[in-house]
Amino acid sequence: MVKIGLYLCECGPNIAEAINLDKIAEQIKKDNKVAGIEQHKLLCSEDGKKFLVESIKKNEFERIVIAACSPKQHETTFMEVMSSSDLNPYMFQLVNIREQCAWMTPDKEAATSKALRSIRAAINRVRHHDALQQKEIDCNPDVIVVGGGITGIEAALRTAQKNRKVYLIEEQKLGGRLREYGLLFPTMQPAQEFLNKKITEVKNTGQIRVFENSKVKEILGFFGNFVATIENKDREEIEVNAGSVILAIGANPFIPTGLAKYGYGTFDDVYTAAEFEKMTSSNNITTKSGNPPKSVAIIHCVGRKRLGYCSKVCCTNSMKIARYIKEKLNGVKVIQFYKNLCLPDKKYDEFYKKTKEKGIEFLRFSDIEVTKEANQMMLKYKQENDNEDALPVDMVVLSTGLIPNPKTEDFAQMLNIPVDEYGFFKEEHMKLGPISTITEGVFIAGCAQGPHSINDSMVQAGAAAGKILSSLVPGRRLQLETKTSYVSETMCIGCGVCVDICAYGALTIDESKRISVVNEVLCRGCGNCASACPSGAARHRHFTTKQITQEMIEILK
Amino acid sequence: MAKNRDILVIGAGLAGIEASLLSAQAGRKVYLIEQASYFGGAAIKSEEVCPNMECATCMLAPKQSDILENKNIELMTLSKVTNISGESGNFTVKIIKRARYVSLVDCIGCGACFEPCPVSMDNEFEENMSKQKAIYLACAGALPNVPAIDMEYCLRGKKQEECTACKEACMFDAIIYDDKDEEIEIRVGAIITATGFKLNDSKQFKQYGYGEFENVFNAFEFERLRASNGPTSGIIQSRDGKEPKSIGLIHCVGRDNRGYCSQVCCMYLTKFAHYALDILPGVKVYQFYKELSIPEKGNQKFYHEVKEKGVKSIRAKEIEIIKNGNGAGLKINYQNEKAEKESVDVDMVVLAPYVEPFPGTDELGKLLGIELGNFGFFKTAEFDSVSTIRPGIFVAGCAQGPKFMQHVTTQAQAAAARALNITED
Amino acid sequence: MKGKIIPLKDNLNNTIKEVIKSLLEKGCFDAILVPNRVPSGESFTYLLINDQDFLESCTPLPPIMPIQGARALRNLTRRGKTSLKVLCVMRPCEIRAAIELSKLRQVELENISFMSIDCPGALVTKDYIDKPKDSDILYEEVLDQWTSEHLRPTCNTCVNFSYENTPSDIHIGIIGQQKNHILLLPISDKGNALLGKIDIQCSDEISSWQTNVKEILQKKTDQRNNSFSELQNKTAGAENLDNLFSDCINCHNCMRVCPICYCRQCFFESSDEVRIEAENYFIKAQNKGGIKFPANTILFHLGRISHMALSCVNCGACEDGCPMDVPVAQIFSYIGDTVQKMFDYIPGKDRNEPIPILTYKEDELHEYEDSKGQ
Amino acid sequence: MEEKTLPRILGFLCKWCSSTGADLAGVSRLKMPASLIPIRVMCSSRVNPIFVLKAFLGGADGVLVSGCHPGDCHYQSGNYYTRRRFAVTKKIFEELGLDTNRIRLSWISASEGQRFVNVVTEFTENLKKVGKNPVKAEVFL
Amino acid sequence: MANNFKPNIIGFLCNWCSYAAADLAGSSKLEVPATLTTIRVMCSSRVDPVHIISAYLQGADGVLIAGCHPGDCHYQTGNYYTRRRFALLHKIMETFKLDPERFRLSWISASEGKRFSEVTKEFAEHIEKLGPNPLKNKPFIE
Amino acid sequence: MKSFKIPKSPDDTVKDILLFLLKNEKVGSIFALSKVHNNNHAYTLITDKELLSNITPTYPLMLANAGKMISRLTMIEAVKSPVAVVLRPCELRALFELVKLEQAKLDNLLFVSFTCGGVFPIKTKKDGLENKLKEYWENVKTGEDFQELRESCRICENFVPDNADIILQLAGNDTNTGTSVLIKTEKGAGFLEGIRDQFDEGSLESTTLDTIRGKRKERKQKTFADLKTEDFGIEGLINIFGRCINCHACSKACPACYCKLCYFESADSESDPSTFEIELKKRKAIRLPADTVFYHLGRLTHVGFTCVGCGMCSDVCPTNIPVSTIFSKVSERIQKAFEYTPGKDLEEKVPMSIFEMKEFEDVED
Repeated sequence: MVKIGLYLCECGPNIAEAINLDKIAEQIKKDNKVAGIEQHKLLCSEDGKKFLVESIKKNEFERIVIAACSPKQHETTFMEVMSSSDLNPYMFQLVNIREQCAWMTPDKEAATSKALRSIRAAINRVRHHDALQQKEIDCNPDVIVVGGGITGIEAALRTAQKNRKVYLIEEQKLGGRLREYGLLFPTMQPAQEFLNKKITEVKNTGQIRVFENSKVKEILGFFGNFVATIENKDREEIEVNAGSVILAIGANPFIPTGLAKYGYGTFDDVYTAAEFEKMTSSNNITTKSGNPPKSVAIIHCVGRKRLGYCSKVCCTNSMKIARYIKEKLNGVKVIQFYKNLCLPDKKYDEFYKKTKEKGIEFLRFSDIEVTKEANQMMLKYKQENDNEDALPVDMVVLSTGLIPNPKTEDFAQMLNIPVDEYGFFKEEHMKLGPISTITEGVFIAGCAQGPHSINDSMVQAGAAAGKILSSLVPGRRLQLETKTSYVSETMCIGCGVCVDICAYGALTIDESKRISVVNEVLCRGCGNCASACPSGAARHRHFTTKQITQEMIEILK
Repeated sequence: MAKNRDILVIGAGLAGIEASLLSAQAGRKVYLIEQASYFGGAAIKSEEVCPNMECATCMLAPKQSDILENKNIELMTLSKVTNISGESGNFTVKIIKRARYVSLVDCIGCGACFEPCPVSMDNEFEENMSKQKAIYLACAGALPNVPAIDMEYCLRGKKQEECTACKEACMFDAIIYDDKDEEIEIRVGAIITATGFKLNDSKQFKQYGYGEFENVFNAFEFERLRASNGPTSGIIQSRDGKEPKSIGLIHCVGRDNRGYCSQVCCMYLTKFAHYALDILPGVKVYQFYKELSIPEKGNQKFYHEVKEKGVKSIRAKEIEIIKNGNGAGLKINYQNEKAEKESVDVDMVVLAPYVEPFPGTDELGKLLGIELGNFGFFKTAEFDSVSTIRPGIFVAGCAQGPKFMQHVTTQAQAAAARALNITED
Repeated sequence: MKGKIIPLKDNLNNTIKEVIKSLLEKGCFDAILVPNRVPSGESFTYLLINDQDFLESCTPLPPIMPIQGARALRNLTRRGKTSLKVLCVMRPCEIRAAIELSKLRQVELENISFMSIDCPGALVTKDYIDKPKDSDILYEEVLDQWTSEHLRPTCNTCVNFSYENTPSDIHIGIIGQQKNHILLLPISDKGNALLGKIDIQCSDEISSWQTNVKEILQKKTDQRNNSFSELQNKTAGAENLDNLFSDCINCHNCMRVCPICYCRQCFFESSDEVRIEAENYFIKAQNKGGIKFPANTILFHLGRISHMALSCVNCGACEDGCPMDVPVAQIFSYIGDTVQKMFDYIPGKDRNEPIPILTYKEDELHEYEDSKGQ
Repeated sequence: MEEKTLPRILGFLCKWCSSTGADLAGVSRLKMPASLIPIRVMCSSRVNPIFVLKAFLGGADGVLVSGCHPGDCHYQSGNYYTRRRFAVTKKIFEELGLDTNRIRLSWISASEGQRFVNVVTEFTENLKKVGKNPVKAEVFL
Repeated sequence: MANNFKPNIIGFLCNWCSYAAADLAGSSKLEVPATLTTIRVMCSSRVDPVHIISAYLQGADGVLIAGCHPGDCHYQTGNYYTRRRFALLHKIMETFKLDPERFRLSWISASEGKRFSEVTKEFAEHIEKLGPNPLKNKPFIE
Repeated sequence: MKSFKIPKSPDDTVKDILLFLLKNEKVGSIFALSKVHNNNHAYTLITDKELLSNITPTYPLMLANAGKMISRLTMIEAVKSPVAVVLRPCELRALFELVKLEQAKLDNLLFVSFTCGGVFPIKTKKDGLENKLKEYWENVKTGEDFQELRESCRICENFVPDNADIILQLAGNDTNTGTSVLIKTEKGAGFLEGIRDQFDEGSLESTTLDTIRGKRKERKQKTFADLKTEDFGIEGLINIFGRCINCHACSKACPACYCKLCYFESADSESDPSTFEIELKKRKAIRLPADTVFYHLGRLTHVGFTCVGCGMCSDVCPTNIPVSTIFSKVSERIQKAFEYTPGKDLEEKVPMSIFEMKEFEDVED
């Protein structure tokens, strides 16, 4: 019989006063299931830990149950003690008789009997524990960055290190959408100057291999070991290996065709902000008739209702455009039609104020329509106070939001990451993992994740770099979660129930065997699959059906 | 001279925690210093986080456990930087660790010491809405689970009395009355400062009646009212313990004076509306806003969902809060979008004051030799909002400016990337 | 909806076989999966045939269903799709079970087409085996009445005996105004195309057939409701349930013949349940004074319900296979109906609708969780 | 033509003896009917009776199990078990009226190239006499 | 009779939220019925309905499953499946009149120590009112 | 051999003995057939004395082979405190076989058995088994063949429980005046010490038993001959197993089938669609689900040695295939060839785990 050692911690008076430990020891001795019972004042103390190691070794215990505090407090502590005692740390069960017994049960007798029940359950459970080993795999520290816009460039620069190669893959030319920009807000600095500096930096960094005019055909593998097939500009297929992937494929401007009231596509001089941006980079602002406009209206929030989200950057971007026009064209009248000003940065209120100071008008509307009367564009609008008015203008710039890159879906499928309800990549956790995905090792940065300013996109690129630099260190092996699931090959029938419900794509069907298999690199160990599997072929390490039912049977004795 | 690979993180809120975890995961020794007796920052004060209404403690607790269990991270609470010298790759930092008077090693967090302490003082963590003893834990579940003695209030400190109540109650000899402040010197290669923010004390804006009327709350007060582990165990009530029948939520408190949008207030007030509608049947909620700033995915949807539940959203100017009648009731006077004067009576008002740098940011800025921007936040480079002007020192989180949690996380991760990069072998 | 009404050629089975034969002749299929009498004559089995000669001995609508057709199809395609184009001639419940199995990756539907037949129900297999000849005559009567005490009990309460809720390709209607006719009804586009290939124009009105189906449906629905309300009392409480199941000898036959129970190894036969220490039995025996062997009879049935009741197609195979005549199928039919309604789910109706337990909605089922503010 | 009339024999040959013996037959350019298709196993004891049954029901006209002579087994005693198992199979065949002519156990050592040829030739001739395995045409198996 | 009845309640708690809440209840010295014994699982989705039925047939007086609030699951979506499985189980028990009231699904977040105490107290009282599981001492049924 | 007689019916005699054992704490629990809810019967493990009144150890119904049940109980570990187990001879033999196969442990088990008069098919239960009991017991007394019994019982020659510790004499004995109890082993004597002041001498063998054995043998030979298995060939096999529906119930009920996962349910036995396609091409038609004959032949190779002829397989077959009779007959031939009687002697190794240098020369070339 395996030798199980039981240790009862008094936790000073905390447990000893609330629970009759002697009685417990006596009962457990009667059960005759443990090889020894020891009691100690405070097992988590240095003295206590020393006592444990010595006692375990002396008694040659093989499995240990410690009745003390919450595992949140000292599970790790005692697992270390297990290791110091030359035992596998998982041959151990901690019974929480402090937080969840002593402290919550005023009646000593009741507390004692509850503690006894819990300890018996733990003894019964620990008998069925398996020694688990910390698993490690070799991993590749290199990085694949998909998308060569400013986010991708920044991500590449931030990840490129001495011992780490970066593959930066861009479908067209490095620079992305920013190549069409004239100025940047809120600094109003020339965009191309800024971009070129960055591109030069990329080229000067020895560690970045740039693929321009290239496509990612396929990415296989998983965290630590991805293989990407790239079709380069010469239509050759190249395979690169990396440990992680950053998806920085950006977003597209929303095109308001179908929103008839804005006159886009109907009237000549109605542009989207993105189209206008191209004009600014060519430095030539004219209407279709070739004359510079005398009055320009910029309409905010075009399509916002349809998209269902605020794109965050358009208000400020519109102001940038307004200022540009005002500077370029003497005496031009620029009016901004807005609903709500979204200025989410400490610098933006000031930017707005400056914009106003330049003589740019701001008009809050509740409804608007672009019409034409005798060759003159007219803006008919309704104000918030329900006053209606009309304004003749020569040019209309529609400030539209950002929508997902159509490629998003392809990459999402390729790498098993969900997209959100708007079609952007879905982050692992909105607050804590904003650039991570449920597929470990795949990160999303910039507008591929949602609308962001250039600054925010670049921070996200840096964040992705941070995640990669910290988890994939050159020369180090990747440590995996221990309490993962696995599938018994003999028992599995391959129904895929576990595959469907796994949030991390850790389970797949091995088509050759027609059974499901767990990728332990991806499994995070929740055990959902073990419950979903009707036959019990999917098994959750350290929470096996056996272990749980054994716990139950003692509790229900 | 070889670069020092260790990293110092100042401030153990969400940003500091995230930056520390990443740095430690990369194999670096991390010193994480926190001025308070607990860590977790402002994030752990929330009950839930919008727009997904996730439990904040549930989000943070695993990360906090990771910090406490990580052998590479040395968490120093009650600590402050006093001096810094050297340069990127080789900083020497002096830190003062204030006496806790309770041993972090010996204390097991049983709390037996609270009861006997004769002193009652305001609980700062709970926005002074509840009392605590001079030996205290910020809130139930605060980490590390070891109390501290506030010597300013302890009878031994202020009155020099020979009180030993807590020491007697402690079975573990964890109380150290002669604990001393300790100055230590560490060497690090990079520094990340993540000292966070505070909400402006809105007393200066008389029109809102904060400090004058007891049922005008600021955002954190309201947050703690709703907190399950807060002073009312999550029951939203006015100061006299009554369930409010109507609540006014005031946006942009002080924004115009201050000069920037604090970004998060529209959303957290929406969350407050959700809180109220969720647990106060029949409550009337009014939102008084100037500009709605609801960027980020999911936020607009959340805003509309809450609005549909019956929040009255009013674009208002010239808001003024006055007493309504003889009781504790309040009246909100305002000018609506049609420039008409209107008013509503409410039982409770919650203000969203602007976000400002955490007190002491300026001082720290001087010590670190990094500039502060217009509003007192740490100044960062254009299009590189984690880098300060001094190489080797980075900023993360709301110390750089107000932001949503996700941006705090991203910045922390980005700052960690920089710190890891420059301290690379 | 329109179909083609064709006159009977000597008998029902032969008429259906004529249709199948022309489909085979036109090369629409490589093989037909169809019931066939076994050589000894006293039972039927599924045969996969690719030769017309074998069609002779086939019985598209046999009086019994000893093997649920979905099991036959599962045997063929469990390990992957077949490259043969196969027409499966089956009862509606068999097709629905096959659809359910496809959702569980036990059947690959690619290349598979279904021909369903209005099903009068199936006789009890054992009775048939005892007296095949008499039973054949008996079944002729069943075809007249559409209900009989000799049928499996769940067949009498089956409400999915016709084309509705069964996504087959071609349906054969046999409940006609004209008893000497059958109705060919294309259900899917594929079915339409197939009938087109054998030059069958579906232009006949089917409303009179539909009326008949409705009548029988009403009859069966009434029987079903009666049966359920009886069961409601019979199954109420552990005591009653135990009485119902107490004949169970734990042979697990019900599970084995069930088309839906697809596990390679049943949880209740797995190490987790079977290879356990003696002590476990003694603890339970101590707790209760005494326990049964084999243990966990009720747990087995309840467990099986929790695993597959959502997909139960009420075929009655379980009861047919039970050596102790436990009314398993009736109980499953009753509980299956209840839990399926909870998710508004009809198993096998829609190929693309996931089994409810494999998906979720964020906002649902709040009556089962504690309300938040409590 | 011979191809068609030849019986089809499945031969389980152990790696160490029988398979080497078969090779030797080839190297020695010995002639024998092309009726046997060998399946190499490490030891004749790997031949589960199930394999023999499956081959038989699958329509093989004959099944040959062949290993080292008793006492010569590369794995000490594997072939003794082979023999017992084969005996069981044979008893079942006998009892149920299945043709025992179709299954055969032969010990063939590595040097017995000629014996291999003899066994196969004889088995083949035998099977020719008993004719095709009727099981091949059965559909209700 | 009812006074002497000490129910035996099993609580399956998810590691991240509800177990932490139970700890918090303890460290806040809130009372939680001693009749509840907990089993820690990584995620509430690990709780198999078969285990619950088994516990019931073995004589458990009550079974509580507690996990993170919907949307808060540490493993993204686990608790949505928990809910469906529980609903299914509940429906089965309800239909067969197998004391559905003895089973409860609660969402308790890490900060809701008080709620943990309340839910468990309320549940324990509820179970006490229901009385002992009749199957506990009933031989030959399990 | 020590013996004693209790002037009670067999069931009450067993109850007396068990009560004695329980009361005196000689055993901690009882394993026996009991009447459970709703007038049903099942094997039970009882610790509560009160529940002893429910036991019906000689009730002629075998709903599961007790050997298999004891294997469930002791598969992983032996029972720690003594258990009195009441079971039939074939069940005991099955259990001994399972012990040899490491599927059960005998420590601490006290075996009570009886000279067995056989059981009814389980289907009889619904046909009013109660009404047939009187006639049954009459036939047990005389040892006459009773045609309503399981076929396997009617042809069973091994109805004397050689390995039991305590044996009740039923078959061939007049139980109206009371029941004779034989104490077969030292162990049995130890347990029953104190149940009587004085014991008689008794013997297990008698001419009546021989007569019964003779009758059964005769019947067996006839049954086996009628079966004409030798003439089966593949056609015959298809005829008899053609209605098999692959439910594998026979294997699940069989005490000799102890595999965790049957080969015929394992992935190894599954065929790819391409295999079916090949077969279809070959045969023009194939049966689905496939492998019925294969299954039964394969199972024969596995259980041929161990088959104790208990008859469970026939009883649970939903298509009324006489599995047991066929298996018994084939097994008899195999067991004869190996001179092996299953369950007779614990020391005797399972034939498949041993060999002799020189044997079965007839099967090899």
